Formats: sequence, C-alpha cells, structure tokens
Amino acid sequence: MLQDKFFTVLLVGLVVIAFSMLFRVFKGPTVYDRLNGLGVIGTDAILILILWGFLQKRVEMYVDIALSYAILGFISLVVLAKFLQGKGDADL
Amino acid sequence: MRILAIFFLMGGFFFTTVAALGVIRFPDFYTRLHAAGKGDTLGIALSITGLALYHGFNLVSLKLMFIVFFIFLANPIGTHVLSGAAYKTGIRPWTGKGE
Amino acid sequence: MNNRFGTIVLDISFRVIIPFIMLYGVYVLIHGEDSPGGGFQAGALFGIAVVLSRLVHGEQAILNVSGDKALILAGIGTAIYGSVGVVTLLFGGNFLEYGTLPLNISEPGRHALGILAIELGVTICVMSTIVVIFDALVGREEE
Amino acid sequence: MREKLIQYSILSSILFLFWVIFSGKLDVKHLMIGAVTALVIAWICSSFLQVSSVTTPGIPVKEYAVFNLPYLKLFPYLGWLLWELVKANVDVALLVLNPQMPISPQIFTFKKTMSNPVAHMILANSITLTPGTITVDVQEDVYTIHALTESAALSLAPLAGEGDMPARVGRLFNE
Repeated sequence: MLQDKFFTVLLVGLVVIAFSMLFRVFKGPTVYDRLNGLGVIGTDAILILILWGFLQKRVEMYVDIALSYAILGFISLVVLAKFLQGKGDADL
Repeated sequence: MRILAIFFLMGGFFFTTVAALGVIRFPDFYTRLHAAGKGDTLGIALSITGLALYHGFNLVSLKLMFIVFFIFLANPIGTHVLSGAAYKTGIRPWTGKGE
Repeated sequence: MNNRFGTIVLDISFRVIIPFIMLYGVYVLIHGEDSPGGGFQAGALFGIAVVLSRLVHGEQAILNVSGDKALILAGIGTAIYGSVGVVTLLFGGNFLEYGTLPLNISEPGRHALGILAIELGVTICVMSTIVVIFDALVGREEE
Repeated sequence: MREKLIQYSILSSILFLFWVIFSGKLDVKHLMIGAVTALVIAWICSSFLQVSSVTTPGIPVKEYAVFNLPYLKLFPYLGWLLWELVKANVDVALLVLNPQMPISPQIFTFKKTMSNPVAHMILANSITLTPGTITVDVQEDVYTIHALTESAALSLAPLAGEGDMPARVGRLFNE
C-alpha cells in the first residue's frame, strides 16, 4: 500500500528527529535546555503514536493514548520548570 | 482530500524538521525556545490536521482536532513557563555582541 | 483570590484546563474495557487534577486531598481492589474470577462490574499516591 | 447569583459536549454517566472559576468568570492567529536555514492595560505563537518579551502607539 509506505517514511523521520533532540538533552548546557529538548520529544511522540495507530489500523485506541500522553507530558514539563525555578545551579 | 492531507503532512514534517534543526543550531537558550515553541506547535498541528483530513469526518477526527486544540493551548504555556523560569534563575540572553 | 500561582498565564490556563482533565479521567476510567489504560491512567489524570486545583486554589479547593487524607485514600483504594478478589475467593472461584461475584445479573455484566470495581480501586490508589509524592516534594522544598 | 448559574450551565454543557465527542456511545447508560459527570465536575470546579481583575489603581476590583468568553468574536481572531502563526514559522524557518543566521535577540517590556485576566492569558499565548517573540514574564499588565529580531520587536511594540496584536485582543474583549 502506497499510503502505508508514506506513513512509514514519516514515522521513521519523526523518530530520527526525536532522537536528534537527545543531543540537546545530553549536551545542555543549562537544565532548561534539557527540559526544552524533552518537551520537543514529548510533542513529537504524540504524532508518532498517532501515526503508529494509523499503521496498525487502530487509530481510535492510539488517539486516547496520545491525548493522555499530551496531558501528562505538558503538566510534568510545567511542574518540573516550576520546581527548578530560582534554584541557583542552572548548569546541571 | 487525500492530496490536501498529504500536503498538510508534508508541511508539518517540514516545520518539525526545521524546529529540530533550530533547537540544535541556535546559539542560546531563548533562541532555541523560539524554534521549539513555534516550529513544533505548527508542525505537529499541521500533521495531525492532515491525518484528520485523511481519516475523513467522524469521531476519531474530532478527537484528533481536540488534540490539535490542546497543543495550541499547551505548547505556548510550556514555552512561557520554561522561559520565565530561566529568566528568574538569572540566565541572560545572548545578544550577539561578543562575550 | 489575589494570590496567584505563578504568572497570570499559568493561573488562568490551569483553571481552564482542570475541568477537562477531570472529564477525560472519568472517560478513561469508564471506557476501560474497550480502550486502553483504565485504572492507572485515570488515576494519574485525577492526581494531576487534584494537585493543580490545590495549586491554583489553595486550601479552599473542594477536592482538597492532602497529607493524611491521601494516605488513607490510598489504603481504601487497595482495600477495594483486594476485597473484590477476596469476595470472589469466598464464593468459590479463583482470586479475581469475576464470574463468581454474588450478583443477580448476567455473566458479562458481572465481569464488567468486577473490572470497574478493580479499576476504581487502582484509580483511587494511584491518585492518592501521586498526591503523596507531590506533598513529599513540596515538603522537602520548605525545609 | 444568576450570573453564577449561567456560568455553571455553560461549563457543564461544554463538558457534556466533550463527553459525547469522546465517548461516541449514544446509549442511555453512557449518556447518563456523562451528564452526571459533567454536572459534578462543573460543581467541583465552580469554586475556582471566578477570578478577580488585574488591579489598576483607581479602578475597583471586579470578578470575572473564566468561561465567559466572546465566543463568536473568537473564531475570526483564531483564524487571523493561525495565519500569523504560519508567517511566524516561515520567518523562523528562513532564519534557521540561513547559514549566517541574522538574528539580534533582545529583551524588552511593554504595557497593555486590560482588567480581564483571561484577555491577558490569550494575549500572552498569542505573543508566544507569533513572529519571533515569546512572553517571558507577565507582572500585572507589564509584559517582558524576548524577541528574535529587531523587526519582530517593533511589530509588537512600535515606538509610537500600540502594536496590531494587543489592539486586536483589546477589541476582542472590548477594553
């Protein structure tokens, strides 16, 4: 199927992008850079989940997972940022 | 409809790639935040809209549109919180005028 | 309500988002049989909703689960989970064999009800555990 | 009191609509569960859905309801915002793909007096989404903005008058 191939290419590309974000997560230099990289990975993961659902022909299930993931990722990003705010050691 | 969907998906993928490139290339934290906050929001939103178009109009595409709406609300807030936290911690922005 | 959590943006947007997180948690809990997740995800979503409503509304929040109350709730959640299993044991089945629940309804109905009870227990347990973890983090902050 | 009842019914009907979209099951049992859930959640949340206005000296503090939005006027605004977002992305993409990367980041502040906190939330999010600017901090009605380029900063807060976006949000909320 042609569209399956198209989705697979997109999926692989997105996974490569998400992994390239790990560069930023490991390199830093500040802790907020790491959080930013994690946030981008989280947003990409939503799309990766939905694309995977399309490939598996079970979108309605993966949409729910993606939405839960979106909410949890967003809240954890905000709470972590709030938790780290104002701590002197930004170069973690 | 399919062609429009594929157009949206390609556009979304392009912007996501640019966002990732920007996060790697830009010189300091705040400029990286620009790339992540805008490129990712539009990239993912476009892609999911494309998938919703591809799927046709039913409950699943409505849910997909709700995810798009959530990303539009949540991503700027995340960017704002990160930049605010960094600003209050005392990270100064890079101005390009030598250091 | 003059003391705000963080900046005005965070405060207002959390107020907007919390009802929807709660609704989504109930949806995940109720539709546990035919869609993913169930107990654990619903518990995580509820825990987040409770923590956020405490952040924006302080002690006056109606869903003010905190400290000892959260610990007790975690115990209650585990108790629900365990007692369903024990009831099935008492009526001659295996642990968590829903078919033997002493209810006057059909076999699939008993199954669905049993799973719902289990997931309710897991939800309450996970929710209060998240609240306890949050309290521990904040407490460490204040020391 | 009547105001509160209206807000309560608005919120619970929005929640019920979302329940129907998500559940997708239109039998009596699931609709009943949805209705009860929507009413209970609206009651739980009603306590924190009133927010007091952003204080400006000389004006008495007012209460605003969070879900009391100008829904009809919101749609044209969102369309305009989407178009701005696309333009912003093309701008950022051009900057990223340009080998010299001609950026001149800067932080500046500007002031926009509005008493409705919801309007401030919408304005701050819109600023973050559009050309080369992110909201770093909002204290009462003073915005701290990080801009990627000089022109982005000028388009938001020109030297005289006020920028396009704050003016639009102001008109959206009649302030």
